[in-house]
Amino acid sequence: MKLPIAGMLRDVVESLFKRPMTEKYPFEKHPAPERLRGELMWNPEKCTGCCLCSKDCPSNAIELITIDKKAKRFVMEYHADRCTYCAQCVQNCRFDCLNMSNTQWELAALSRKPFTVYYGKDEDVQIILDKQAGAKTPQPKPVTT
Amino acid sequence: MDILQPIIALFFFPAGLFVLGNGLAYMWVDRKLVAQYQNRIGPRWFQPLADVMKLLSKEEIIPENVDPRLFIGLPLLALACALTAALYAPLLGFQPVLSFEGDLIVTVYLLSVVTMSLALAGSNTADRFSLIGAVRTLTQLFSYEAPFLLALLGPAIVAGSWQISTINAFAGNHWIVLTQPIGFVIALIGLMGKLELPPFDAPEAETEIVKGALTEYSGRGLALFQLAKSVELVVGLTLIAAFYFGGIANPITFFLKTLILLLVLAGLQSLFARFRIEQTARWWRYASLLLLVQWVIIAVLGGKTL
Amino acid sequence: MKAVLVFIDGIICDYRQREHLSGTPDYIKRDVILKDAPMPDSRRGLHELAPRYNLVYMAARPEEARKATEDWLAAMNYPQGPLFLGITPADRLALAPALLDQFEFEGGLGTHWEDNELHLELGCKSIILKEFEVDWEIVRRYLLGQEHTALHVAIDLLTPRALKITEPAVHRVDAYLDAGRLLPAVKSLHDARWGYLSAITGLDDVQANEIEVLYHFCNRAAVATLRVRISRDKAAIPSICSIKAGATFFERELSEMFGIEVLGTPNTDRLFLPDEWPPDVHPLRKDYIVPEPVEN
Amino acid sequence: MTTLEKFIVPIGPQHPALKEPGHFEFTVDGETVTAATVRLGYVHRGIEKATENRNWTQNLYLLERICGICSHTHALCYSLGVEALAEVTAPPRAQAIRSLVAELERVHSHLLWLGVAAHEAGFDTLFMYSWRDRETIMDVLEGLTGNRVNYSANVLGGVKFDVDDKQTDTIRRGIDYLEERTHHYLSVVTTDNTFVQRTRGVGTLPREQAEDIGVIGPMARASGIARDVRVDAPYAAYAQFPVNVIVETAGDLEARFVVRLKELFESYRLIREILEKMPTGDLTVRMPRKVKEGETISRVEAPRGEAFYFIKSNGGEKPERVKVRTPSLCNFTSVIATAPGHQLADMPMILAGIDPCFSCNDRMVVLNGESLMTWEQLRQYGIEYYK
Repeated sequence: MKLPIAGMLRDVVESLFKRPMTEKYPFEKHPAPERLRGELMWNPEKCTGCCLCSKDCPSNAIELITIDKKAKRFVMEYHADRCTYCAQCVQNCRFDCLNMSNTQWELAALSRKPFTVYYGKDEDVQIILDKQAGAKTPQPKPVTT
Repeated sequence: MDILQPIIALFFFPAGLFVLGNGLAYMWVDRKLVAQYQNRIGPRWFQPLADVMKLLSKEEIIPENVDPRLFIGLPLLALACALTAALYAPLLGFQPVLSFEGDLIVTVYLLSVVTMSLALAGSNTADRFSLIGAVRTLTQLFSYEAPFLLALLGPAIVAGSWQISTINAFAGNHWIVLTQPIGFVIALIGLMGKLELPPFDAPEAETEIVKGALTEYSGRGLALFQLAKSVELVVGLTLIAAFYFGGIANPITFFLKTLILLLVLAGLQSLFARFRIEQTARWWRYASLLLLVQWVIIAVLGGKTL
Repeated sequence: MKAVLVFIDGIICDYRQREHLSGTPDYIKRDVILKDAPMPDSRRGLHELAPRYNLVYMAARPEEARKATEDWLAAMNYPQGPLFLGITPADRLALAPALLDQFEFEGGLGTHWEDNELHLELGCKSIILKEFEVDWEIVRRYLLGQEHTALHVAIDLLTPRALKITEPAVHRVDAYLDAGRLLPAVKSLHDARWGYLSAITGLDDVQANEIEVLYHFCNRAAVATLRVRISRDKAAIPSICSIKAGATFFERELSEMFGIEVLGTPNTDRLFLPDEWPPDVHPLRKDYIVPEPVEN
Repeated sequence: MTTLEKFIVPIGPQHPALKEPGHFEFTVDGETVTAATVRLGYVHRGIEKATENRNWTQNLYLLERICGICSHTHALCYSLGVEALAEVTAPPRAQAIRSLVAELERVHSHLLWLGVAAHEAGFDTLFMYSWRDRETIMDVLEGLTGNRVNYSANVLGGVKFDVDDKQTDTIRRGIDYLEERTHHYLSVVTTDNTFVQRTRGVGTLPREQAEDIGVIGPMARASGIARDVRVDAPYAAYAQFPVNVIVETAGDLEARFVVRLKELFESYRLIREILEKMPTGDLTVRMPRKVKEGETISRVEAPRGEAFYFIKSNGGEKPERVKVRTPSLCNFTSVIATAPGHQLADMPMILAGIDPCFSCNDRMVVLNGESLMTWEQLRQYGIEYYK
């Protein structure tokens, strides 16, 4: 059916009896795809502290702080607000310590505080925090792994 | 009690609050329908009301190089004219508050004053978008005014009266849309031209001239113009429903018929690409000619077939 | 001089605009035929062939269309040549003896297998091209030889006008010029309708205290780069806008970013940098250090 | 007009017609445009300069952010250039995936453009529907690459991810749906009279003029110039998966619609073919951190035309110079050239016709360390400024 005018007639009439396509996002969510690149996750178990991840990070979002290299005690300071979610660090890591979450991607917040995330063992993170205490560092959100 | 009656008529019903509320509700229905036609959600029911309230509460910026009296006065004039026009319309199927032989012409011209004040408001400011918008508004006014009036006069002629209530009563027994389909279509499209709805929205085409004549308006002035437009929508729909759609006898037929018209109106809005202003003008030349042809037919048949 | 047989329909003539009329008398009406568009690149292609070969045109059209077709060829500014007509492949095959009487053929351009038969009959190279999507590089390769591919045309054009010519990579030629030689070189490319100006690059060479300006011209796979070195202190270079009008944006960018005065460029207004940017700071020069971003 | 002051209509940098900040000034006589000028740079971010301070890998992601719509194009163009300099070639499967993403991106871009152009013509219904359908391809890209805009598919020396059977199925299903819709849109834009009267014969750029200006991409192809880097100088996997160039001769807006929509069919065909004949093998090869000294030119056909990169390495970890010439810059001249004589109402359409991408052109920002202003100060500043 080709009309010389009103070519969209069929779509328009059909839509009258269809549900709108708009997703009512905050109320209805569909699961994110498997490969979605959300917040960076770090698994300290296998990390050797080679720093390849932070070297190629295009936005300097990763700082790997060495507490004791021999004992493999590292803390990763991750700035989610600087991160461009490109996954180059994941690609670079030879020990599969890094991955990007496909569940944690709703990262909006009212302040910058939650965007600085420390990964590592609790006591190690505490050492770093103590070091930074006094300076105007944001209140961290420790994550146990 | 004699004093109370006109006060109620002016401020509450049928003019005043009722027609404003009705206008805003119809604006919402229109937006919602267009959204539905475009397969999206559209605004929630209170959106037009919220918009108006927000605008009313905002600071009104009066730009430089304008006549402030005109700048403030024109939106008031537009709304006043639209509300006055509502007094002549058989809203909800009740007898119009004001009625006399020839009030159809008065109503149509009151509606034109709304557009005129829009154009004046545009040419009052020094803004380039407003100026172009004003010129386009006037061009469009001249092109649709004649066919729109002619289209409304068609039923008037067969009814033998130029009084809205008489035509309404006459139309109650006759579905004039069946005998004068051309007039009906042109009246409906004329209303779209009057309200500057797509595809006849060249005077306020946002991708070219932002908001046309109203570009410089903010706050109260903008709100009043929007209210005037929504009242114009209700009055226009009422007139067309009364004249062509078998008249309006009671609130049920009023809502039913105007909403059906609105359904068609929204459909027409979503089907076409915007006409350039000179294309609009050309379109209306044909419309006037067609109407004259229809008039000749009516004159020849002498309305006997009705 | 040898001859080349050129099949008109689908190779040099885009007759699709009247295809819907096929079968009606209108199909071959003069006005309708004259509305046919020339195929892209075909004019240039035939004009390149014309100095080396007699061009013989052939079309699948009836005799009535002869005048219209000849007029079309003239109107579209194709090289002159005799026109032969034959509606069916068999008709055209029957023309072969007459053709062989008059010409000795080097090659034929066709779009179908039947054309190939005719070419065999004529005893020449058969070049079967895709209808409406003619790649003239193929024609050039087989009828003009390697030296006539785009890159070699550019080398031929630039050699007399350049200080030095190199081929740094496949499909690339770099011509080293000085400022005075720039305009003649650009003009030679322009007059030969060689490609289009793709970009102008500036390179700041602090050690040599020079700025090198690169004019990149692209023609299909071939890229010809004109390289001009100018002094860094009093950087000035002539504008090529008089020849390539599209260069104005590139030249404005160049003068903003490198502080090169482009002599005679029609518009010197700021294009990219903000109005309040200091006039003597040129961000793409190496001595401009990007300020550290301020985090607040 | 000679005695009167010129009446200039500014469009942009903030204007509802262009959601991106370019500034055009049209001199009008009544409704007719008599002259046009352009000013860019409102969102210039200094990316070319910034590349000189980042290492080869970091630049990949910086350049990917030149454009939000053709992000893959830029990353691909840069990767190909750097790989050529380093004398490394990505494996065939990686090249095929690169082409696959490039074609998906082209579909996404052309559908987006269709909506924008329809909106400029005041045809919001077509705009809404084409963008609704564009969601399909966005979802496909999100599922395949992990992001809807900056796909980050490339790494130097290959690609990041593979295409498995599940992905293949999703892509095929999406493409099937879109192909049907594209047929519909093609028929709408070529038969709907109200729309055709806004496009046919409007903004005509004849072939000769197009060649003189040097327009590229769909603009050139709508004016009868068969110019497409995918065919002229095949990169990635386009040599194995050849493209048929779509050429229209009319050179007007309608031809640009037709070219872009027909290119969609070509993209659908290519996507199917790539999925079907996907080569097997590795996804990456090892890439040295330092790239050999040298220069290279890399060209990729973006949805808007040829993207041109000139990359120079001095043998270090960072590039010496990366020159980016984006397609829109070549095509802007055509707007200036075709605008005079048209109606003001046609301007947004003609502008949209080239599918302008301002972020592509603008790559520099001023960072001034001025202190924050209070609301009152800001208001005062505004009053002073506009006095």
